Amino acid sequence: MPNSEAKGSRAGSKLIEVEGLRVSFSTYGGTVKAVRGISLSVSKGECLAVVGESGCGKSVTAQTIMRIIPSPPAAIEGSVRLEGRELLTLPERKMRSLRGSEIGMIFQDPMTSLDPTMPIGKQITEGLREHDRSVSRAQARERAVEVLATVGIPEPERQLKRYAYEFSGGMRQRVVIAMAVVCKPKLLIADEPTTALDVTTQAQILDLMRSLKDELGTAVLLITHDMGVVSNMADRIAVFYAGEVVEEGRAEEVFESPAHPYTAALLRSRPRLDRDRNQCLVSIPGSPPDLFAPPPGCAFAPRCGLALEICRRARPAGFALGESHAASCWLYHAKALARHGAPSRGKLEMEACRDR
Amino acid sequence: MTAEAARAAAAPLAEARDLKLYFHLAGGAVLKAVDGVSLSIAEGRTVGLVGESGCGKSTTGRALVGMYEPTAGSVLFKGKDIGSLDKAERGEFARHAQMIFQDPYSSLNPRMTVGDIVGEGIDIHRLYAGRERMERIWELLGLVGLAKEHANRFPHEFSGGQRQRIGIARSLAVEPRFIVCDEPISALDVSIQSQIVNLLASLQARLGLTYLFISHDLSMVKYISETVCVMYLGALAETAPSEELYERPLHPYTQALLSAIPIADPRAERARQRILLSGDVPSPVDPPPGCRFAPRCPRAMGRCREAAPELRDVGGGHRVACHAVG
Amino acid sequence: MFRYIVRRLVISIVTLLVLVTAVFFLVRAMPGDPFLSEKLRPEIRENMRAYWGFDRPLYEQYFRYLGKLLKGDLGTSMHYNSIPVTKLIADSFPYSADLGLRALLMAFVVGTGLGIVSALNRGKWLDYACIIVAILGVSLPDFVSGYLLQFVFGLKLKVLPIALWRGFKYTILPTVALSFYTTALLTRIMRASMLEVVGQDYIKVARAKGLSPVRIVARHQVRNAILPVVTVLGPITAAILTGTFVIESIYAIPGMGKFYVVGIQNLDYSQILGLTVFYGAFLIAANFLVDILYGLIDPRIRIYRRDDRQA
Amino acid sequence: MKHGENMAGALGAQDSPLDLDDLGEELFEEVPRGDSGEADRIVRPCLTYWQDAWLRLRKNKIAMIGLGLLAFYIIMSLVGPLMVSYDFRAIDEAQMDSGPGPLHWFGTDTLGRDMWARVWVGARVSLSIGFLAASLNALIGVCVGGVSGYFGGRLDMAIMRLIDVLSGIPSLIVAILVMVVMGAGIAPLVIAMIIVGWVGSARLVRGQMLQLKNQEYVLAARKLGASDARIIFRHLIPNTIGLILTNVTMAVPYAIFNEAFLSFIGLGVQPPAASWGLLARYGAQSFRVAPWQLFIPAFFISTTMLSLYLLGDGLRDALDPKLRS
Repeated sequence: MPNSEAKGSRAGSKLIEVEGLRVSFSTYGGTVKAVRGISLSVSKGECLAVVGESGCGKSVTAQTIMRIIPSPPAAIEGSVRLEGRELLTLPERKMRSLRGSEIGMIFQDPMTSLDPTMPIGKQITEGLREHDRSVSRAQARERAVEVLATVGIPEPERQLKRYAYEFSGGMRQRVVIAMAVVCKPKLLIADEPTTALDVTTQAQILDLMRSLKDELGTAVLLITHDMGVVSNMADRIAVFYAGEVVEEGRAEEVFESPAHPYTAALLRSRPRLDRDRNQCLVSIPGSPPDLFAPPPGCAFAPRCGLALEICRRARPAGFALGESHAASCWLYHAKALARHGAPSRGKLEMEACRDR
Repeated sequence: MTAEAARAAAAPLAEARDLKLYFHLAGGAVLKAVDGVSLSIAEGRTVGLVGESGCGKSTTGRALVGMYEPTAGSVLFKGKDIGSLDKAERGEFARHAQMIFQDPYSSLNPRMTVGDIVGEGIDIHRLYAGRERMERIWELLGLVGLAKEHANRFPHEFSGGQRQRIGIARSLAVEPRFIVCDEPISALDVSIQSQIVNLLASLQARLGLTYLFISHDLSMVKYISETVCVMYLGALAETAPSEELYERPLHPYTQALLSAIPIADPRAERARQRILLSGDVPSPVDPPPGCRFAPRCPRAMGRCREAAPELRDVGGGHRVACHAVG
Repeated sequence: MFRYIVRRLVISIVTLLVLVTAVFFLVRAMPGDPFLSEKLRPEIRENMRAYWGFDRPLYEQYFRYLGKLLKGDLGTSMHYNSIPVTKLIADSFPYSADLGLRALLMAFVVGTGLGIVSALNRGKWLDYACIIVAILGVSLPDFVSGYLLQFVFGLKLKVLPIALWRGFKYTILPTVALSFYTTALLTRIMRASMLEVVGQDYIKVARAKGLSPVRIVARHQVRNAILPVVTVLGPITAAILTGTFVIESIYAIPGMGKFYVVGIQNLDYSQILGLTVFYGAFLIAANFLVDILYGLIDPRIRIYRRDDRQA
Repeated sequence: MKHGENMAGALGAQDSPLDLDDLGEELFEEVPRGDSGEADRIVRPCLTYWQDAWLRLRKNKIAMIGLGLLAFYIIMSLVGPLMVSYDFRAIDEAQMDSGPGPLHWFGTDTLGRDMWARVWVGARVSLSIGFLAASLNALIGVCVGGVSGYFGGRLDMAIMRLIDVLSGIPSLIVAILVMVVMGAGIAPLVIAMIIVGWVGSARLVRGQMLQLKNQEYVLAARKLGASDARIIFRHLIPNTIGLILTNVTMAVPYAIFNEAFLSFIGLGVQPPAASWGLLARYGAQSFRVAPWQLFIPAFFISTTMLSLYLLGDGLRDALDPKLRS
């Protein structure tokens, strides 16, 4: 986890690499460009947090990595590599053997993630036995008890025969996590794992995920809309907006010197508990763009207080801001820097709420 | 937000006294959603009510605007028990106490135009008619940052944040003095939440409104309210002025709740000591005896399992219901 | 689960009682008199009325009838010279039940099967084929499909017998005709249900576990999708048994339907009453069994449902 | 990497029409933020719910075929009998069992009556029974289910137990007995079909009411001081009507089918009157010699049911708020 970014450029340590991913859906109303050219990577044992609002393409990206998104209707372009192996062109049978064993996934709503008609023990063991036919029933059962204990379910033996409706939300999410890690995957994709939970339960689940990551050495792709959730867990952060990555960097870099106006505003759009009540609360005017017809330039430009003429006309490229920090914003183009200087954090935040 | 300074400590506008709300379930069980809650809200102020799902905070809020008949205890508005109001007073109460709802999708009737939705209160109370009615609707739309043209549209054409604005305009139409905001931002995207919170704050400053702000989001509650009440399983655990509560939480539940909230700053996060609670919130159908938090409380003593603690004043308007404090 | 069973049982018994009462008084309210048709001398008619107990007050007749019912006595037919109605049923019901069960089984297997096939091939030609069959099926009343099949396969192609009930070959056309509507109905329900379930999170989770499609469909999708089908099995049993009346008459099958229709034509009180009560009781029992079956498939039903009230 | 170095391809995309190697200075002017109203402007035309639903329905070709066929049958049931010079009751012994031809377009029946006239007169009876029974069922269902669901409490409990019991009773048995008691005719047929028929729609409406009455917009209206009547007529009924309409459309074929069944076993309409069920019944008796006597009414029964189902499916899709975006 620490220093993983230092050797990040060497392909050997990259567990998963996504490059130029584009996903669009044809619906009767037109084509929704849900993901518009996303590149990211997760190294072994690392936690990458993907942060963005609803409809920014973060879940679609996760489901595309798992290839559980039905295609068609989804049209997918680009490349997803797991330890150098291309996943998007892998035959379905091979892909299936990777799902659940090499990559595990946790979904948002624990209330609907479990099959209501099957005991939870069976739901845990069926994945295990699917991937390794040599595992006997008794062995699988043993492993299920073990994994339930790992995720903090009391008296795991007794729970195997129980059904989902007999558990509370927090407990169900633990069961879902147990299902995802039962085969000890190298990568765990967690899609808003705590959004449906209460704060105190969220803290329990985050704590559990952190200890799983440390103990099992699993890499985690954590998807969330809440910057707070990732601050104690993420090694690196990718900020999504309208199907694109607008900023990427180590957690400290993104939190301490957010470069993209959207990231800066997002960080200030929620009050911080450790600050006093007189803090300025940034509100970003307007709403995210409709991905049926995304704007021609930067997708954030219509809501951005710092927008330049070019922002409305061309999509910005990524500009490197340091070893591991990059933002895709025209403000960092050499000509913009020459004219306006490097935007300070204060300017980014305050300009974003200028017209309040 | 600074309007608070201008107003002297006024008499409470809305008040709950030992409020109890029980619901009878099929099969004879009784759900004690609210079990002895007392709180008061001064005119022009905002009181925040926080707690986790199922703790009874929404039920309390609804009872305060008269949507539920209390099982026991009373709800007072302008110092009068709302159960004893005469017809004219009841009509006035129905207007003056309003509510903003959580779900921007189910809170607007999909078959009505935005104009009719906003104008519903005007029609019910016959405040304006004809041309004046329409002008009032446009004025209200303007007040919440929407345009005149939006009046002819249907709710499904709007985004979540815009819908929430329409809901706010609807409740403002009857010129309320007290508004219960029932999780008004929890269904919205992060970048939209602050729009709505800032709108509510500026409306309060302009119109002198009084809010009960219900939320599970402690950071937002701290930001918007002067006083915060923390609820756990149908009862108040602690209540104090906002800064005081966050700086000096006394109830073990409040402490755990505050420590569970993630802060968007890795350094601050690493420096924090987190109190992790074990187990889940028990069912309000069969609450534990004594202090309701005792089964999960790291500081529980023998007494906690026998007698429920009273809410006691520990000075400076800070009240806490815990045997271990004091 | 126990409370659930008791509750359903009580409802079933009350339903049966209401049915018996309603039918008893409705039958008595029928215009005409069973003895008017036979040219009898008045005193003999009076004797017969007394013999059948019609001279007593109506409520007394009603309680007597209930008492006899409790002993399993459905009375005797007036028309068929005092043959007990139970005997009529014992002779004819096996044919009706045989036909009905075959049709029910066929409808269930073919209907859910087509529904599954259709949903799994959503938007492909196989799906459209199933939809067309389903829509045609619900549009054809069973007497239409009965005659149509008889006409095509019996009269024109001459590949199957056109009537009677004398072995497997004879059962094919009536079974198909009787199950046609129900098959189509179940196809529609199963298809919609499958498509609903496929969008559920737990299916996504199952896919993310790397399960094979066959396993996902068999263990998760079908199991959950079949629940709405089970709930309509009760009404469907009723529809199929009613349908047997028509199909029996088209294919000259010696089932219960004939006695029912004849009973009505002759105003044979005890025969109508007995057959109706038997038929109603049978359907109520079927409904009860379906409820229990539902409880077994869906574990959530097993505990008594609590109202989840959001506070 | 240096500050400002272009990481082409790493983030963002390069598909702009501008020459990215030579960007003019003017492109780096600051521009005021777009008025947020501009981003929020709604470009779609303003449509009421019913206009929108009608547009959707019109786009659904299959449903429109159903609607067209149904409209055609309704019109023909009015004008069809007038198009031939035969009375539907007129017996012509010279023309018994004669097949369809230029003289008798649909042939004649066993008594030499003109089938064309009889089919369209029968259509009046079958269609009106179908629509009448389905609408009355829905009406009773809306009243009972609405009251039960809206007011709840003991009344609801009592109504639900009644519904539990009634729905256990096989509806056709009751219909048969009622027909026997009341005698044949259109009114008894309709009454027989609604005695237990309303139960289904009552249950449906009650479920919908339970769901709707806890919707936040209903709570909001109540908080604003709306009366029960206002809530029912402004909020609940407009949001239930789509479901009810779909339900009626789907219930009409069921009623037509029941009419046909009752007529088929001799309990429905009596000759010389005509209904499609009755025509089918007599057609069935002579179908080996004159198959058209069965197949013609059967064709109309089936196609009517078919078009109603198609229309119902289309209506459900057009009125379903879940599909609206």
